Parts: sequence; C-alpha cells; structure tokens
Amino acid sequence: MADSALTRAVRRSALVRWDGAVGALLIVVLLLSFTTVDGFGNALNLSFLIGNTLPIALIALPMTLLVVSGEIDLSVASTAGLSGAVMGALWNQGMTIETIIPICLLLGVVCGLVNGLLVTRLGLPSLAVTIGTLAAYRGIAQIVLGSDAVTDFPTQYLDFASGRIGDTFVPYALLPFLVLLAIAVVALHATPFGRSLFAVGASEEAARFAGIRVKRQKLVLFTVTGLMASLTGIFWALHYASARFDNATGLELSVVAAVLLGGIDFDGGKGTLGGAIAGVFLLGALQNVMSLQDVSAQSQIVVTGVLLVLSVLAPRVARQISVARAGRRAASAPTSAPTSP
Amino acid sequence: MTVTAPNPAPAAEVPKSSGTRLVDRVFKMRELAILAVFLVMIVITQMGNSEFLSEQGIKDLLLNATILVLVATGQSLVVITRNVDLSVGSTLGISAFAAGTYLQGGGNPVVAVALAVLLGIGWGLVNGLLVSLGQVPALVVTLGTLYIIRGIDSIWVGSRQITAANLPDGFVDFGSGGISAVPWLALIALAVLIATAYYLKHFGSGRELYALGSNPEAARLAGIPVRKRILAAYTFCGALAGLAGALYLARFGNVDSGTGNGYELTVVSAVVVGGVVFTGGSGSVYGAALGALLLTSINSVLPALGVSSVWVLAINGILLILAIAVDRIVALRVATALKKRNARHG
Amino acid sequence: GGTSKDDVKDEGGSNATAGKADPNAATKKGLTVGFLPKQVNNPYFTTADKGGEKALTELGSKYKEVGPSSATDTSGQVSYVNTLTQQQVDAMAVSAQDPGALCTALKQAMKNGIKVVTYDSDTKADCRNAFVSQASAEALGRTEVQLLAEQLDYKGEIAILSAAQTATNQNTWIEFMKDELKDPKYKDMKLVKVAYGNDDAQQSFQQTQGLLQEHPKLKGIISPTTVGIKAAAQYLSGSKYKGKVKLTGLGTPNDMRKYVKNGTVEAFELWDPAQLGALAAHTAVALSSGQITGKEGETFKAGDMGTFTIGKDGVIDLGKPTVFDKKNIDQFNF
Amino acid sequence: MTLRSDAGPAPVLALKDISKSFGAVRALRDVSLELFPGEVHALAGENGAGKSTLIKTLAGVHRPDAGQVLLDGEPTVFHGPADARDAGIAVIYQEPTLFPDLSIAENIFMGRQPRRALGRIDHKATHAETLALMRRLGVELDPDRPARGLSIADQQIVEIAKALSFDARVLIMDEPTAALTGSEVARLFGVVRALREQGSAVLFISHRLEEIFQICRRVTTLRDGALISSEPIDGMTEDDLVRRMVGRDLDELYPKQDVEAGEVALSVRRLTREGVFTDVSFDVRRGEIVGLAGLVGAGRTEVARAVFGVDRWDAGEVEIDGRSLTNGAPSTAMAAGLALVPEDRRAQGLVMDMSIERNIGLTGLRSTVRAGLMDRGAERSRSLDWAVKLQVKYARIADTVSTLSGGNQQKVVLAKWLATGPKVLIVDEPTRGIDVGTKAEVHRLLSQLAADGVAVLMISSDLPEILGMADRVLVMHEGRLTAEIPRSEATEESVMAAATGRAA
Ligand SMILES: Nc1ncnc2c1ncn2[C@@H]1O[C@H](COP(=O)(O)OP(=O)(O)OP(=O)(O)O)[C@@H](O)[C@H]1O
Ligand SMILES: Nc1ncnc2c1ncn2[C@@H]1O[C@H](COP(=O)(O)OP(=O)(O)OP(=O)(O)O)[C@@H](O)[C@H]1O
Ligand SMILES: [Mg+2]
Ligand SMILES: [Mg+2]
Repeated sequence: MADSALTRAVRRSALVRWDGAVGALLIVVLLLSFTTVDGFGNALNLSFLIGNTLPIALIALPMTLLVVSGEIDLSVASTAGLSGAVMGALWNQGMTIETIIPICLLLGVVCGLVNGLLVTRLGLPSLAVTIGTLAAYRGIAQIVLGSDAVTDFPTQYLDFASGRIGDTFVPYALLPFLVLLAIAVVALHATPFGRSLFAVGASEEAARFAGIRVKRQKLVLFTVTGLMASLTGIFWALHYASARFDNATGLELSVVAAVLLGGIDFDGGKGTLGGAIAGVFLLGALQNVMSLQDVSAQSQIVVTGVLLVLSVLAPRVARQISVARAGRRAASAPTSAPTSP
Repeated sequence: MTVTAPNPAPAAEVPKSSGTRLVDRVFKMRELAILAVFLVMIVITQMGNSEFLSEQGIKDLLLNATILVLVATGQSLVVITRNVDLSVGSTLGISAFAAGTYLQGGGNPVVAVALAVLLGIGWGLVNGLLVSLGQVPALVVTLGTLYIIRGIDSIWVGSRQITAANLPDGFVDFGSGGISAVPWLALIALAVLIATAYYLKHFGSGRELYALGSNPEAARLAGIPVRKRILAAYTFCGALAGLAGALYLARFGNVDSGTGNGYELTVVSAVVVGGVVFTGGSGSVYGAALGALLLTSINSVLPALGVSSVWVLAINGILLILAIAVDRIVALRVATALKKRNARHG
Repeated sequence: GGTSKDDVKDEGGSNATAGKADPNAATKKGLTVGFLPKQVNNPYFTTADKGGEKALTELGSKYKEVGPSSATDTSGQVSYVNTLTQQQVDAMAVSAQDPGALCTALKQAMKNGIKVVTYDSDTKADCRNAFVSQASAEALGRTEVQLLAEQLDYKGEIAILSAAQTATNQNTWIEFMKDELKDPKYKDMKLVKVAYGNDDAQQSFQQTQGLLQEHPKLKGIISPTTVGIKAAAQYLSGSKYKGKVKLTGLGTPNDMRKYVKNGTVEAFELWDPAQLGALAAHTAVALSSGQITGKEGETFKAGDMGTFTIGKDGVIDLGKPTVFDKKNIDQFNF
Repeated sequence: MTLRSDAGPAPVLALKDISKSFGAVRALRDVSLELFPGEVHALAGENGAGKSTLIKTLAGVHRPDAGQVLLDGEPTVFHGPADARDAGIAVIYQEPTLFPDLSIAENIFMGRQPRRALGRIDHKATHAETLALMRRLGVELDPDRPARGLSIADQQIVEIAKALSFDARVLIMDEPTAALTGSEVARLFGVVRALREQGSAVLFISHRLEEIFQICRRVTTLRDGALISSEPIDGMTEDDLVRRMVGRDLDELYPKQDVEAGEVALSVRRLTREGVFTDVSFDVRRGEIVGLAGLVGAGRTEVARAVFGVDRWDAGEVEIDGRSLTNGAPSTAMAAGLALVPEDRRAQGLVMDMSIERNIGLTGLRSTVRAGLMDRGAERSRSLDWAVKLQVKYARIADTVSTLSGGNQQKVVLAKWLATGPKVLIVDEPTRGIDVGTKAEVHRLLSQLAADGVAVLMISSDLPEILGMADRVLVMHEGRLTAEIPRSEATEESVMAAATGRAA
C-alpha cells in the first residue's frame, strides 16, 4: 500500500543508518573503554574479548546470510555441541586429531543438510525444523559422549585456539576468521548469489519466477551454516579445552540477538554483514567492559535486552523524525505501516 | 467489448462441493492427527507399563501439561496475529515469584493469583505497546523483553527462593489436589482453553485476530483496529503467562530467579507442533493445547518406559520433527488429491 | 602421522604447586579474593560465598563476587576468570562448571601470580592450587546409602535422582554409593536406576514420576542434589506415595523443612555451605600469604574452624556432613 | 440498499482542490471531483496519473496534504478506512486485499458479520448472504473455501462481492475488470447498472476504454496528477478521451506488423499436469505472435508456468530450438532463451521491496558479472536502458518498485524480461492495468520483437488485444486446447465459441 511503501522507503534509509550506527556505537564504546576502563585496553584483555566473541561471530556469518534469505537456523549451537562431542568421543577412541577434524566438519555438513532438506524438500518452516533439530542434535551429542568431559587435546591445537600472536591482542584464530569474514562479505554483497539471496528473502515467489534456484540456494546456505557451526564447535572445544555434550548451549540466542542488534531484519531481504558483525562485537565488548566494571551478570542481561529493544525502536524514532521533517507538505497519515513480526 | 455471455453459473443453489468438505475435514484433521499420535503413544506406554495410566499416572499427565497448555494458549493468540512473544518464560518466572512473595507474608491465595495475572498483564502490555505502537518486529522486541524481565527478576529476587514451607498449606495442596484423577489446575486450564477457543471462533474481534495475521495490510483497509487487537493479544498472552506463574508456584511449591528460564522454546515448540503457523492467520488453540499435551507427555512416557534419560532429548527432537513433517506430508497429499478431484468435477 | 590421545597422555597429573611453604609466615591483610560460583543467584552458592565474605572480613581482606547467571554457561565462567585476572585480584575461589574448560584461563591467572582455590566442584588438579571439598566424596556417598537403608530396614528397590549427567561431584558420590551397596548387609536392597533431572525442578519432577511408574516396587530414592531432592519431595508430598516411598539425599534445611514436618522425608544431610565458603576464603588467604602451597601434608589454621591438612592432589576436606531430621531441623537456617 | 427517490443534483461525495505528494512526487495537484447519486462516473488517465491516489484519498487511506473531502456537501476528515466505510463508501482497490487464510465468506464480511445474541457471529447467516452475493454476480465460488489459491480473477470477484455487501451509497472501483473476461465483466456491469438504478454513486476506473463508454455517464480525466476535464461522455469519441489522457493523438492501437514466420522456436508436446491441464501441444515459430485465449480458469497460466518450469509437469515435453527443457527448472529455461512475464506482478513479477534497478537486474545476474562479482555499473546501465525504453515513470531508479503506480510496475516487469533478450517470450496478461498509450507501446514492442525473430506466446483475457495482435489464436477450455484459429478466421464469435466449449 502506498503509505507503507513510503515508510518502507524511509525505513530502508534508516536501516542503512542503523548498521552504521551500530558500527559507530562499537567504536565509541571501544574508545571510551580504552580511556576510562582499567584493564580494558591491555593486549591480554583484548585477546580474551576477541577470543570469547569469536564463536558467536563465526556462526553469525552464515546466520546473516540465512536470515537475509528469510530463514533461520536455531540448531547451530547444538550442531556445535554435537561436533565437539564427536570430536571428544573419537579422540577417546585414539583417533588422530587430523582425522577427527575433517570428520566433524563433515558431520556439520550433514547436520546442515538435514535441516536444509527438511526445509526445502518438505517445505517446513525453518523455525520449527531447527527447534526440532536443536533438541535432536544436542540429544545425539549426549548419547555420543554421555557425561564425559574430554580435555586432553594436543597442546599445539589448544594453543592455537586459545593463544595469541606474541604479546599482541591478536588471537591466532582471528586470522582465519578475518578470511572467512571477507569471503562472506564478498559472497553476500558482491556476487550474484548474494544479490539473489536478498531477492529470495524479500519475495521467494518472485525470485523463483526470475529463475533463481531458491531451494538449491537455501540448501547450500543451511549446509554452510552446519559446516560453520561444526567449525565453531571444534574451535569451542579447543578454545576452552573441553569437549562436553553441552558445549555452547544457548549460543543460538546470543547469535540471534547480536545479528538482530546489527539491523538484520528477520522478515528477510534486508541487512548487511558489517552490521551483523558490529552487533556481535558490540555485545561482546559491552559484556567485557561491564564485567571489568563489576556490573553484575543480572544487570548485564538487562542491558542486552534494552539494547535489543532500542535497536528496533531507535530507527523507528529516527524514521518518524525524518518523516515529520520531510513532510509538512507530505504529512501522510502516520497510521500506515502494517505491523508484522 | 461485445459480450457473448455464456451464462457460466447456474443460478441454483451452489452445492457444497465435495472438495470443500474434504478441506474441512483436513483442517480438523490437523488437530486429530496430533491427538492420534498422542493416543498411540499413551497406549503403547500403557502396554509397556501398566502403572502408567493409574489414577496417579493420569493425574500426573494432566498436571504436567497444565502450565504449558496455558502459556501455549496465550502464545497461539499472539502467533495468530503474525507476532510472537518470547518473553513468556520470564513473565512466568517473575509472576510466580511475586505471588510467592505475597503469600510468604501469609496472604490470600486468590489475591496472589490475581497479583500474578496482573503482573503478567503489565508485561503483556509493555510488549504489546512496543510491538503495536512502535511497529517494530516482535521477535526482536520480545527477545529484548525476555532479557529485561529476566534481568529485573534476578536483580529483585537475587538468591532468594520461595519454598513450599513458606506457602500456605491450602495453596500448595490445591496445586496437587483435584477430583480423583482430574487436578484442579487442569480444570482451570481447560476452562481457559475452551473460553478462548469459543471467543476466537464466535466473536468478531476473535476473527479479526486471524484476519490481521493473515494479511495485515488488508486488515487495515478493512478498518480493523490493528493496534488494539495486537495489544489485546499480547495482554492476554501476558495474563496467561502470569496465571501460569501462579499455578507453577502452587504445583512446584518452589520458585527462584531461574524459574521459567528457557521456557519460550518449549512453548514455541508446542504451538508449532499444534499446527499454529508462524506466518499468522491460521491454527487453533486446541491444536496448541494438544501440542503442549503431546510434548509434556513425551517427557513422562520415556521415563515410564524406562528409556534412559540420555535418550530423552534426542527422541524429543526427532518426535517434534516427525510431528510437523507428517502433518505437512498429509496436508500436501490431501491438497494434491483435492486438486485432481476439483479438476474432474470442475 | 597425526596426533592422537596416546601422544599426549603423559601431560597433567598433579596440582600446580610452586615454591616452598612457610607455615609461620604472617597472614597478609588487605588482599582481594574473588569468588566465582557456578551461578550467581543460586541460594546454595550465595550462602557459601557469604561465609567466604564473613571470613575475609575477619581476616582484614576484601571480598568480591562475580559469576554467570546460568549454571551451564561455561564460556561465561571462563570470561569471568579472565575478568578477575584483568582486575588483578590476589586470589580467586572458583566452583568450576567444567573440569577442563576453565583450565586455560586459570593457568593464565596463576601465571599472573593469582592464587586459585576451587571449592564445591573441582577442575583438573594442575589448574588450581588447592581444592576445598565439601565433605569427602566417599563419606557423602556412603552415608546417604546408610541413611536410606535405616529408613527402609535394609530392604527394597531404590533409585537415584541425580542432577546433570556431567556433574562431576554427583558422579563421584554415585560411584561410592554403588560401592557401599556391595556390602552384604545391603543384600536385600537393589539399585534399579539412576535418573537425571538436570537440576531443573520440572524435569526432576517428571523423572521422579517416571521412576515410580517404571518401578512400582520402588521403596526409596536418593537425590544427592538440592534441586532434585526438593522437586522429588514436592512430588511425593502431593501424591499417593507420600510417606510410603522414602526420600533422602542432599538438601538445605530451609528447602526441606516442610517435607520433614509433613512426613514426606525422614532425614537428609548436607554440609554447611557457609563453612565451605569460609574454608575456601581461609585457604585462599593462606596461599597468598605463603603459609601453604597446596602440597600434600601442609597444614594451616582456618580461624575458629580449626586446623586443616592438605590431602592428596591438594584436596582439603571440610569434614562430615550434618544429618537433619525432625528433631534438629529448626536449629538451622540456610 | 436504500432507494433514493430524489436523485437530485447534490453530490454525495466530492473532492475539492485536493493535493497529495509522496516525497518529491506530486501525485495529485488541486484535483476536484463530484460524484452524484445514480451516476456511474469514470476516472481516466495514464499510468501514474494519480487515479489510485485519488481513490485512496476518498477512501480515507491517504489524508490529503491540501483540499477537502465533502460528504453530502459537508467537509469531512476520514481518519482511516473505517471512517470512510462507516460513511457508506465501499472501495475495490486496484490490488486485491484478501485474507488468504480465511474463507471467502469471512473475507467478505470481516468486521461486519451478522450477529446473534451477545455479539456472537452468526456463521449460518454469513454463509447464506455470501451465497446470495455470489449468485448475484453469477459465479460459483464456495463461501467456505479459503481465499488462498484463488486465481486473480476470482480474487477480484470476491473483492467485488465484498464491496457490494456494504449496500454502499458510493461504490469506488479501481480497475475491477483488469483480470476479468467478457462474461464476468458483463455480470459486473449488470450489477453496477442495478446499483445505479437504486441511486448509488459509482466511480469506475478502467484502462479499457470501451468499458467506460459502455457504462459511464461522465468521465474525469487526470494527467500527471492534474485535473484535465470532467464532462459528460455523450458525444465523446475514444479518440477524444485518449487525447485528454495522453495529451496527443495515438496511432493505430494494434500495430501488428506482418512477419514471415521462421522455424519452430518453442514446441510443446502433449504436456500434462494432472488435474490442471491435459495433453497440450502447440508450436510457436520465430517471428510469430501466438495468442492463447480462454475463459478465466481455463488453465492458460498453468501451461505457461509449467513451460517455464516454475511448476513441474507430469507428462509431455517442451523444446526450445529443438532442445528439450528440464522439468521444473526455470534457470535452464532461461538459459535456453525463454522468458515469462507472469500474471501476478506483485507476487511473481516483482520483489516489491527492492529497487527498480535491482528488480530489472534480477534477470541479468549472469550477464552483469565480471570475474564472478557483480558489475554494478553494467547492472545500472542495463536497468536504466530498459526503464527508459519502456517509459517507466519513476523518480529515481533506486526507488523501491512499491512506490510505482500499478501500470508502471507492469512496465518494470516487462523491462525485466525483455532485458534478457529472449528467443521465446511468453507474456501472461502483458497489458493488464496498462494505459492505452503504453499499451500501444507494449504492442509495438511485442510486434517489433516478433519482427526481430522472437517467438511470442501471448496469453490475454482482453479479446480485442488477442484478435489485434495474434497471428494465430490458440483457445483453451477446461485444461485442454480446443481450437487453433488462424488470424484470418479469428473473430470474437469463433474464439468465444471455442473458449466456452461450444465448438471444437
Ligand atoms: N506510496 C507511494 N510512495 C511514493 N510514490 C507513490 C506512492 N503511491 C503512488 N505514488 C506515485 O504517485 C503517482 C500516482 O500513482 P497512482 O497509483 O495514483 O497512479 P494511477 O493513476 O492509479 O496509475 P495506474 O493506472 O498505473 O494504476 C505515481 O507517480 C506513483 O509513482
Ligand atoms: N495458486 C493456485 N492454487 C490453487 N489453484 C489455482 C492456483 N492458481 C490457479 N488455480 C486454479 O487453477 C485453475 C486454472 O487457473 P489458471 O490461472 O491457469 O487459468 P487461466 O486460464 O490462466 O485464467 P486466468 O485468466 O485467471 O489467468 C483455476 O481453476 C484456478 O482457480
Ligand atoms: Mg492505479
Ligand atoms: Mg491466467
């Protein structure tokens, strides 16, 4: 409808501002923390911050693509847990870590494929499917590893996953992440594939009529998400030197919250990877700073919640201001835009 | 254009086509299918363990489902409007504690329940106002309020807890009592469920919830007060979460700052299994209630069959997927059959 | 090639000890000790940490508490270890959610000169200086069986309702329970099942129901977790099994008061969590003061609580648990 | 329906000096309009002239920036669609606005269901009244069937029924006939005439000029948001009307060039999709425009969808230039040189939330690529080229297509597909909602494409269009191809006979 089209257009520009705003906010938080928070600026703390945020960031990459295409995967944390558990179990069997890792990655691919097939072949809603696999994968992890906690992975791997380059703030693991980030950014924002994802997310039917292989693309995305989730699972187990079936429990909500904070619209068709990653690190940095400032975990939860609500309210308010400004003449009834989740 | 109007329709009574009756049946079948799965499950369990359907067993089954049924009923109203409320678990937790705090000082149970419901309504209003006035995505807002309410709850509650010892005996007994195998709590849930279902089907504003979930834009053009309805749905959902909190207190006699943590996923699962679609506009509260019953019963069935609890989670997930997949496949099959049939009769 | 488990076997083993203890060194004042429980807002840990706070105040040192709001948020706990390291506390007392996950961070902390004491739930021995154990695992496991056996006249089927399958301390106790049951005097008692309620009220509830349905002849349940015993007691007290199926385990007097009084539970046991926290505080201060290093055989004085000796692998036992029943329960408030 | 004996000269509803802008676009400037009881009033204008905007202002969807709405001579402010409805104004919007999950009966009576005691809905009465409405429109739609899956035509019918159910004093219809074929249109006009007799005022928009002449008494023309004229239709010719709308004279409306047909480009053999169409075989040659006619629901769209691959077929074969296509794969069909301009532009043709540029670019994701990455410059110039060629009226190429008027959206869909340089072009209702001027443009374009050797299959419910443009006419009836009529023999009678199944 006409009016909502207008507000949509304004919202779009506000959205562009929003992921910029998250980025700016991140920089402000970092600068403030450097100057005012004791213990924040030193290299060790920064490497902690980055290292602890990496799992969320790793999963946020494919999750952003998935959400842009209008789907969601809530089973990522369970997939991560499962591959960690399998890694532990196989390690206990005496297999070499060099064989185990590819097996676990393959397992992630299978997990993602299962999600993808259920969504694309049966046409089931991904939210429902992945709530199911969230339980199923975690359950299988529990069956595989039971109550064991495997901790004795080889030191060179543990060191890679938790160590940093010399005395700098750069964890080793940041480098491969940056490569993956670059790949994801290019894939989403500069390739025909990425372009078509936006179309699929905004209108699946129109995309299909434009010859885009919607199902295949979604299948690929779910598979990649599974792969990245298992990579995260492996990283998690090594980073924390502990493979348990309940590794990374609840990580999916953190990822979703961060991605939402970065301005990715869960209706599909909108968002940028820059925004998503800024959202991830903004949450990570805030948590780090708040902990250093002795803000209790409970209050941190409230802050996260308030940020989330603001992340959607702020652009809305900005939109209203710009509509009001743009339109003394064009004062269209502000009752227009339909609400949708 | 010259019209060679070839009178396309007979002016006689349009017969109710066989196709439609089939459609009707299919729509009812969605709930029937869940019911069937549930019954099969119960029967199998009973064959494996004759204690399962003892009076105590039935009572337990009903009691276990009660709280989830209530919250799922409220949630499905919100989902029908194409929104979602992820904060129900937090609301349940904080309402339960509020009711408990009041009762601890030796309060009146009825007032305590009212207090919990009011608190739920309050949070429901907050969600509803944010979503409908702010016109912002419900998923984000309620994920935000999930955190906010949980945070406030834990700051307020701290490490305090309320145990059965602090509560009036009558209140706690009410939580587990009932008429033979039928607990009081289940009766409350049933009454709420039936009233809600009747309202949704037979009242204009109830139908409007479906309409605005089905096509928000068209709802606005049809003059439906969209914001008011969404606000009402959230408020109702909050109220039921609050009520569920009070019943939780009565049932478990124990609340702390973690009560209701992570409940949102269970509720969403129940609603989804019950056939309430996330894109809004369809599904029924009976379906959601059956979904809730099915999910909680799985958790009773597996231990009763002696399945090691290691397996429970995986089986739970697989059953959830099976439930929605089977439902979908049946729906697809019937749709194809319908189409062919239509063509032949068309 | 490749690296497998066998290649790394030789690593790890004993607790991290360094330097030499000087039992006569002065007790330092003005230290900061950070308590990091499995979960803040957990009544049990709050009581324990309060005990720690009290002890530290008496010793003239500073107390602080940080921690995740969920007992399964291991990564959260790791980042709190990092935070404490950043804040340069003198010592930290940690109840580990996971024996391995905290290791890297804890070692990092010890490298920075911070003394690490674990309490309630241990990590691997080389990741901390000492572990304060709530009671010897053996004593706990065996006494719970004895408690139940007395109530059952040494006859009947019994089951265990534990917390998470991964809970290290629970699993150790269960092992000792099984061992205790091998004694011929228990020949008429049979452990039919170990169920896991994941320290969640509702799950523990349903697990209890399941136990009773699956084993109609069940006579007794041991639940060595405060959440589990509470849920089981609440279920039993509202069901036909009240008083017929005996329940014991680890619970707090405040939680269990009602059930003891209404006859659902005869007796249960627990150590005093406040004492546990206090001992952890004393240990941390003793370590920082150089009075102990965590080696077996070292001794130190913990205020009114008396003198403690460090056992194998740096483990310090708090002592015997207290048994609560109708007679004495009103004397306790925690 | 209230019977008004005094169909006097006072307008029921009037607009006075209304202006409305969307950002920089001035959709309406100082437009006035009067609607009298007992009169059918036409609103004419090119795509984007502001007709729909005017209607939405009347209906309370938009609030005017300046000017007044007068109800029975009194200035009124409509705060929302509900206000206008309560004032007795019923509106059929250009795009159907149904609730897909609800039954047809509920769609029609949403918000106004007959009530029983205690405010409960009377489901029986709702059902019965819907049946009565359907009978009045002469269609056979089951009131209990959900609206999801209704064809565009059926959706439009439900919209009409909804508007009729109001017993409104003012009925406003924005292109209600665009999706309908002759027989439904005739029915609708019958109903409109009855309403007129009863004293209702009707405002009617259509790009089919003959319809305007057939039923309207006065006509108001808009051009670029400004009022051009408002006058009785008596004595006007189609050319007069077109001149007012377009501002110049138009050439021949159907400028079909005669082209020598080349070899077969698209060959469909015994194509069957169970329950939808059966045993459909035909060829389209290079340089040929083949019309596909039939009544609503005959299965034309379904054949096109299957050929293009968005639906799977159950049996048969489709060949392009002798190479057979994969079942259910639009991407291979596109690669083989096939293009489909779909019927439903909002759901299928366009991604409404994307810009004009990107919508047109969507079919060129393979061609506007350099080293695997998007070449934005190439994408933009490709989109600009085609938007200009098809005279799309827009403010900026980066605006979302949802801000365009209906007709301009249709042009974007055409641009999107013509930009692929297809060998075989299937157009499904290509000129639905397109104004006369542009329609001629589109026809010239199709004709030009054919002359350049493209094989064109044109599905249209607009019979004059089919007769004017097609070299051959294929006719479908109930999922089967019932006739193939060469241009020389194609007349309304022969086509309709085949379409209704009266002749083979
Ligand atoms: N919501 C909107 N935002 C921005 N521009 C709009 C909006 N709605 C309409 N317009 C613009 O207003 C002008 C008039 O549009 P309108 O839809 O009224 O045309 P129309 O006469 O109905 O055309 P058509 O015959 O194609 O339906 C067009 O230029 C259109 O792009
Ligand atoms: N998406 C759909 N779901 C279910 N039925 C449909 C759908 N689309 C069309 N139909 C039905 O299939 C039959 C064939 O429709 P189709 O659209 O192919 O006819 P058509 O000849 O192209 O007519 P139209 O003039 O409406 O385009 C009709 O009965 C129609 O109602
Ligand atoms: Mg229009
Ligand atoms: Mg069609």
